[in-house]
Amino acid sequence: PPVAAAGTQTAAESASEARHTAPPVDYWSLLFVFVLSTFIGLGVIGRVSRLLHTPLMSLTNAISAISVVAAIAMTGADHSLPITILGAIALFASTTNIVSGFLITDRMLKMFRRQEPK
Amino acid sequence: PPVAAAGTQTAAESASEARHTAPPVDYWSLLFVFVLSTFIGLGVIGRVSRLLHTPLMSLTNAISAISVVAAIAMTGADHSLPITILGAIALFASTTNIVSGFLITDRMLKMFRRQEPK
Amino acid sequence: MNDFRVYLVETLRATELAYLVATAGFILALYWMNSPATARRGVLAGVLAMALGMVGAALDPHVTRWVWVLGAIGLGFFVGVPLSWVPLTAVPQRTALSHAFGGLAVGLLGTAKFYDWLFAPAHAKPLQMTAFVMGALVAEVLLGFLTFTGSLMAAGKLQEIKWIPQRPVTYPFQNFVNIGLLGVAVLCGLALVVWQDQVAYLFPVIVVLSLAFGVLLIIPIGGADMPTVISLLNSYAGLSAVALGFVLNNKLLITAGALDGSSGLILSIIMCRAMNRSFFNVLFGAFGQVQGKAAAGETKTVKSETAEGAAQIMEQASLVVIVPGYGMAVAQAQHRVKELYDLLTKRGVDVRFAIHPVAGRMPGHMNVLLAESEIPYDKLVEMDDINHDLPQADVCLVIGANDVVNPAARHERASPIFGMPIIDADKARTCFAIKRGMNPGFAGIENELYYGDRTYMLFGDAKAVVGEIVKSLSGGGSGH
Amino acid sequence: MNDFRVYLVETLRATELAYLVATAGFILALYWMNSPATARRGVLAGVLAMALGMVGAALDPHVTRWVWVLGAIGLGFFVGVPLSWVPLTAVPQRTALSHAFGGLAVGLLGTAKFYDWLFAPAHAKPLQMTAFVMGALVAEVLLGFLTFTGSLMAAGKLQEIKWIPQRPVTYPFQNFVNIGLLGVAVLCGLALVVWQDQVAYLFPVIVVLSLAFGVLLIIPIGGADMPTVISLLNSYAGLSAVALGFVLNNKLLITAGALDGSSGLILSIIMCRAMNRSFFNVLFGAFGQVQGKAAAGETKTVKSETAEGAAQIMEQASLVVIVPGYGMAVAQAQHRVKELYDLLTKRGVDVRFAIHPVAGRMPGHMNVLLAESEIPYDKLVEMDDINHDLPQADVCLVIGANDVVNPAARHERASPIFGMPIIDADKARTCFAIKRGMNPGFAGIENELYYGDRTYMLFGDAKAVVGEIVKSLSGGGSGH
Ligand SMILES: NC(=O)c1ccc[n+]([C@@H]2O[C@H](COP(=O)([O-])OP(=O)(O)OC[C@H]3O[C@@H](n4cnc5c(N)ncnc54)[C@H](OP(=O)(O)O)[C@@H]3O)[C@@H](O)[C@H]2O)c1
Ligand SMILES: NC(=O)c1ccc[n+]([C@@H]2O[C@H](COP(=O)([O-])OP(=O)(O)OC[C@H]3O[C@@H](n4cnc5c(N)ncnc54)[C@H](OP(=O)(O)O)[C@@H]3O)[C@@H](O)[C@H]2O)c1
Repeated sequence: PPVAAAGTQTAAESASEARHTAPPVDYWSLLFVFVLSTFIGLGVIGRVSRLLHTPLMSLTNAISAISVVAAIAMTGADHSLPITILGAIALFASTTNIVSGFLITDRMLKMFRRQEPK
Repeated sequence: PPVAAAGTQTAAESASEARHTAPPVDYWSLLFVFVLSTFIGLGVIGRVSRLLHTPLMSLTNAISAISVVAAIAMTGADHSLPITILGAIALFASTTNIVSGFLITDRMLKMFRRQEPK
Repeated sequence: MNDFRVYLVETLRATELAYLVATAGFILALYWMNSPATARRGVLAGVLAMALGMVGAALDPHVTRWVWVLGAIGLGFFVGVPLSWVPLTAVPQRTALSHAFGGLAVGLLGTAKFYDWLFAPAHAKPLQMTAFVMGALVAEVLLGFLTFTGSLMAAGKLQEIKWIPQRPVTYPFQNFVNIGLLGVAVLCGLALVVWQDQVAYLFPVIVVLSLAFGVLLIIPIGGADMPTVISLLNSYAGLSAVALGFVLNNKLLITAGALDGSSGLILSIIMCRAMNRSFFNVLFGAFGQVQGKAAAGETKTVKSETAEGAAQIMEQASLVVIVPGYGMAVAQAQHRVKELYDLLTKRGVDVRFAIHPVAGRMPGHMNVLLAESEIPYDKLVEMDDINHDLPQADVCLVIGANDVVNPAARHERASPIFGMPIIDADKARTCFAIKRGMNPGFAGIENELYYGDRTYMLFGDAKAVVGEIVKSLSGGGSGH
Repeated sequence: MNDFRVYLVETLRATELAYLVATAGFILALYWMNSPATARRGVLAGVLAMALGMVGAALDPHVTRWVWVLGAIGLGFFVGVPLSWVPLTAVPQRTALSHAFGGLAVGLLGTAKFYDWLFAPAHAKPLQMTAFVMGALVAEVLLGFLTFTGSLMAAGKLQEIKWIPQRPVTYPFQNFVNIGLLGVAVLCGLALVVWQDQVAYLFPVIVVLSLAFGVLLIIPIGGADMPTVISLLNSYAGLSAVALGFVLNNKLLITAGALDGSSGLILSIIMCRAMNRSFFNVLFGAFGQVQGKAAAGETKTVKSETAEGAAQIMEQASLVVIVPGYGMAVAQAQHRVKELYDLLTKRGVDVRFAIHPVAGRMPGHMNVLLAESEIPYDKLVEMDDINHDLPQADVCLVIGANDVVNPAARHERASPIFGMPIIDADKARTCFAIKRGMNPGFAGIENELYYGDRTYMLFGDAKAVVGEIVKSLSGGGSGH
């Protein structure tokens, strides 16, 4: 299933080209992964304690910086300078989000405590 | 990533052969799909009402007959007779499970009713 | 027609789309089981998802032998419909039998796939047999055939078929033998992964070993532990579907199988927890083997009461808690219980049902029976909630329940049910217990509840005794 | 070293494995947020998952420019750590700013990917630009840059920066202009999908249009609706990560992005529901624009009370319910409130906090502030539960809350908050309301609670007034 029809190329061309560059991608698997993760997200978030909605916002904010993995590849690989610079800015911005997002979430959560047993 | 190292063939051989027969498979996507579905299963089943554990057992019993999709392909495609027979038995067995599983689940669920408002 | 299918499948990717939607359908089906109000919608979602999956599979342009396909499906309907008419008491057996069918189907598909690959000419193999695929295929066949024979044994034990021993069968080194057998099968599998078609003769060995292993796994387990085992087999069936999905690169098999696998796992964990036992103990504990050690020393006395006497007291009560158990299922007494419920409710008595998670012989057993008799499900109260109310209850009526109301679980460390949460029937002001004699329940132990100060026995078959109570209530109080 | 990485990645598939485990980690991180007792474990899981993902990415043998990589990461730490020290009142702004960073990162990555592909020689394209990939790339860039400027605007409105108007800015045909702009961007995207590099000049057009669209989308929305908007932008950020995942065939981006997308969506739905407004109303309703229509006709009178008087009455109460609102956050009064709580509790008064889901300016705002002041979280009661208790409360102390206790929501059909569930402060035996004057709250409407028979105003800054109550309690009652 992987090789989807490319715009201006014939299927054979794009397939042989694919071997040189990147392997063909199984988009349907990716769609499955997306749909399943969305189901998980809806289920899990619906159960988050109302007490914790503010920390939840900063936690998901940190997680949304997952584009860091793409930024690392973009910055670190052998690209032309402009692209490396774009990658580095993205990497910087995502790292900032990760660091501040997790730290502030933890700072807030540390404050929640139960009634001490007397 | 798709082409995994085949036992006795070289990678090139197996890749060219794959084009003739079946396309290479992205196993990691499949593993992702598996792990994500398991998470969903654990989340969803944990929330099933205790009242309904018996119907749940017969419902999942019906769903586990999903091998029917493989049985259809096995029976319907152009195979040697023994394989077609194996496929047909599997198709028969799965259909039985689907039919009886869904019917009995519905029969049980029909019995559950709320207190009628007086 | 065929060109159209090619277009649908190869250009529009209709099969993949159908599978994606079917996956969502199965998830919703299970999600909607969270409440009786939406549960039937869940079944509908499941049916539609399954139909969509089947259509998706049939779109494959290679599928052309319609006589075989439709014939097998038709035969499946022909057998499946009557199978769904079994009485509710036979539901556990039916489920077990159905798992056997499912295991057989998966096992046969794996076998067919293997030989299809083996006998295909080298230049046109139907699938690329990587180590991963071979591993998945072996796992699939192993789990499939093991589920087949194991479920057949379980169904037999539940149906109490004569030549299948109910009690656990044990022999020396049993666990060694079982593990050894499994080990050999796994080694054969590894050999196939490494040497592929050079050791193809090992494949039938694996099939035979898994069939044998399924039987040997079940015989040391007592008949009453079968519900837990069935759930576990459900989990195996799901995992084998997952493995088949890996072999065929079919994502619907993976998702539906994984949903199934986790469902079986969670249900068996719930059961084990409610019995305060471990998986290990259920699978290898040979529970229910030792018997009769209960009948020890001193003779205690029980008080008994007549149905009329019990009826009088219940009539005056303001809160009556009914604890149903396996005996109610055996006696098929649920309809009489519903009459009792109606009569008492009409007299203004508050009647509630205390449902223990493992009362009866399968999870949710009592709920289904009481729902069958049309008792509203909001009157069925879970153990933890009803235990709050029991000290205020005037009467607790135990109908064929035993282990789930045994106070030994609270304090007797030596008891096999020690630590299992129970329904506090002994805390009610008066307790009536209906059973036929003084036989122990599933766990094979005595129940001190019956000897309590405030307990009165109503000896007899549950259906008969409840019927008498109903008669004296409707006779005596008709002018009420 | 590099050979080793090749071995790890290509033979052992270490990256894929790391991504799979990281996915599980993110799911667990969110799952553990279901209770404050496990929430910090959730953060740990999230940190580990993120670290694993980064290591997995760095394993890629193509990654060799360590100076750039480590430099950017180091700079990120350098800026990120201080950003986490912001005061809790500034958390909404920080979150918005962070979304802007995230949007920027995704947008830049998409741009880089596009030009990398465009300028590569035809025989060595870094990715196979199918229609699907191009579509995903366009969606990614659009969502990313839109999130960037939109979040910047939102952060500005929340921070009340002078040159960003707080009130909604509207002009004729605003929605037409916005939709038109978006339409043009989408058309450009479609053209790119069809004609690929032949129309590469359309790419910068899309970038500019999305940047503009982000601004235009936010200016008609009032400052106080920003929390809902931020949540929605979070959802967009997640979706853009998903799109990037489709472009790069990276499953970790897809799973984490989808978790994020659904989280943002659910939080904004919760907020909309608690305000009884629709998405559409929030996004296009220009809420908070019309103002002052509240000050109508007849003059009603309010009664006011001194802090000492209030202290005396509270001292004698057996149940005091405190309703905190946005004013408590503005005044930073939470530590004084904790002192009040301690003093009253020591005197045997039962003190509970009534938490409205949209009290303050972000979901869970009050919980965080009260937790900061070390009030145990089991004293924070959700709206539905506390409304049961309020008729039995001797005193209800409203601290800087307004809309969330406005009875107009219950009966005044014309009111903008009609239908929003509220806390029944007017049902307590006595109600004290602390605020600085008679200004309306976020919804810009009058509150009849203040004119009620049993309501007494305590005018002044929340921190000061609560401080006075604390003083008179600890002074007057020290010999207690
Ligand atoms: N529900 C599950 O999922 C599940 C799964 C596995 C194991 N189990 C086990 O099954 C047990 C269930 O407990 P339980 O209290 O429901 O049942 P039980 O402990 O097995 O006791 C049933 C009682 O009903 C009586 N009885 C049998 N037939 C009767 C009839 N026709 N009329 C009246 N009484 C009759 C029997 O006494 P007489 O013979 O004296 O009448 C017996 O003592 C637990 O130990 C549980 O761990 C349950
Ligand atoms: N939480 C969320 O997620 C969220 C999101 C979007 C919108 N909203 C909206 O925000 C509103 C929240 O309601 P709310 O009752 O918490 O707040 P509110 O209705 O905005 O009222 C706050 C009140 O506090 C008073 N105040 C301000 N500063 C003060 C100070 N220093 N000392 C004492 N009092 C002070 C103000 O009156 P004075 O000026 O007279 O003192 C004002 O009436 C709702 O309408 C909700 O829909 C919330």
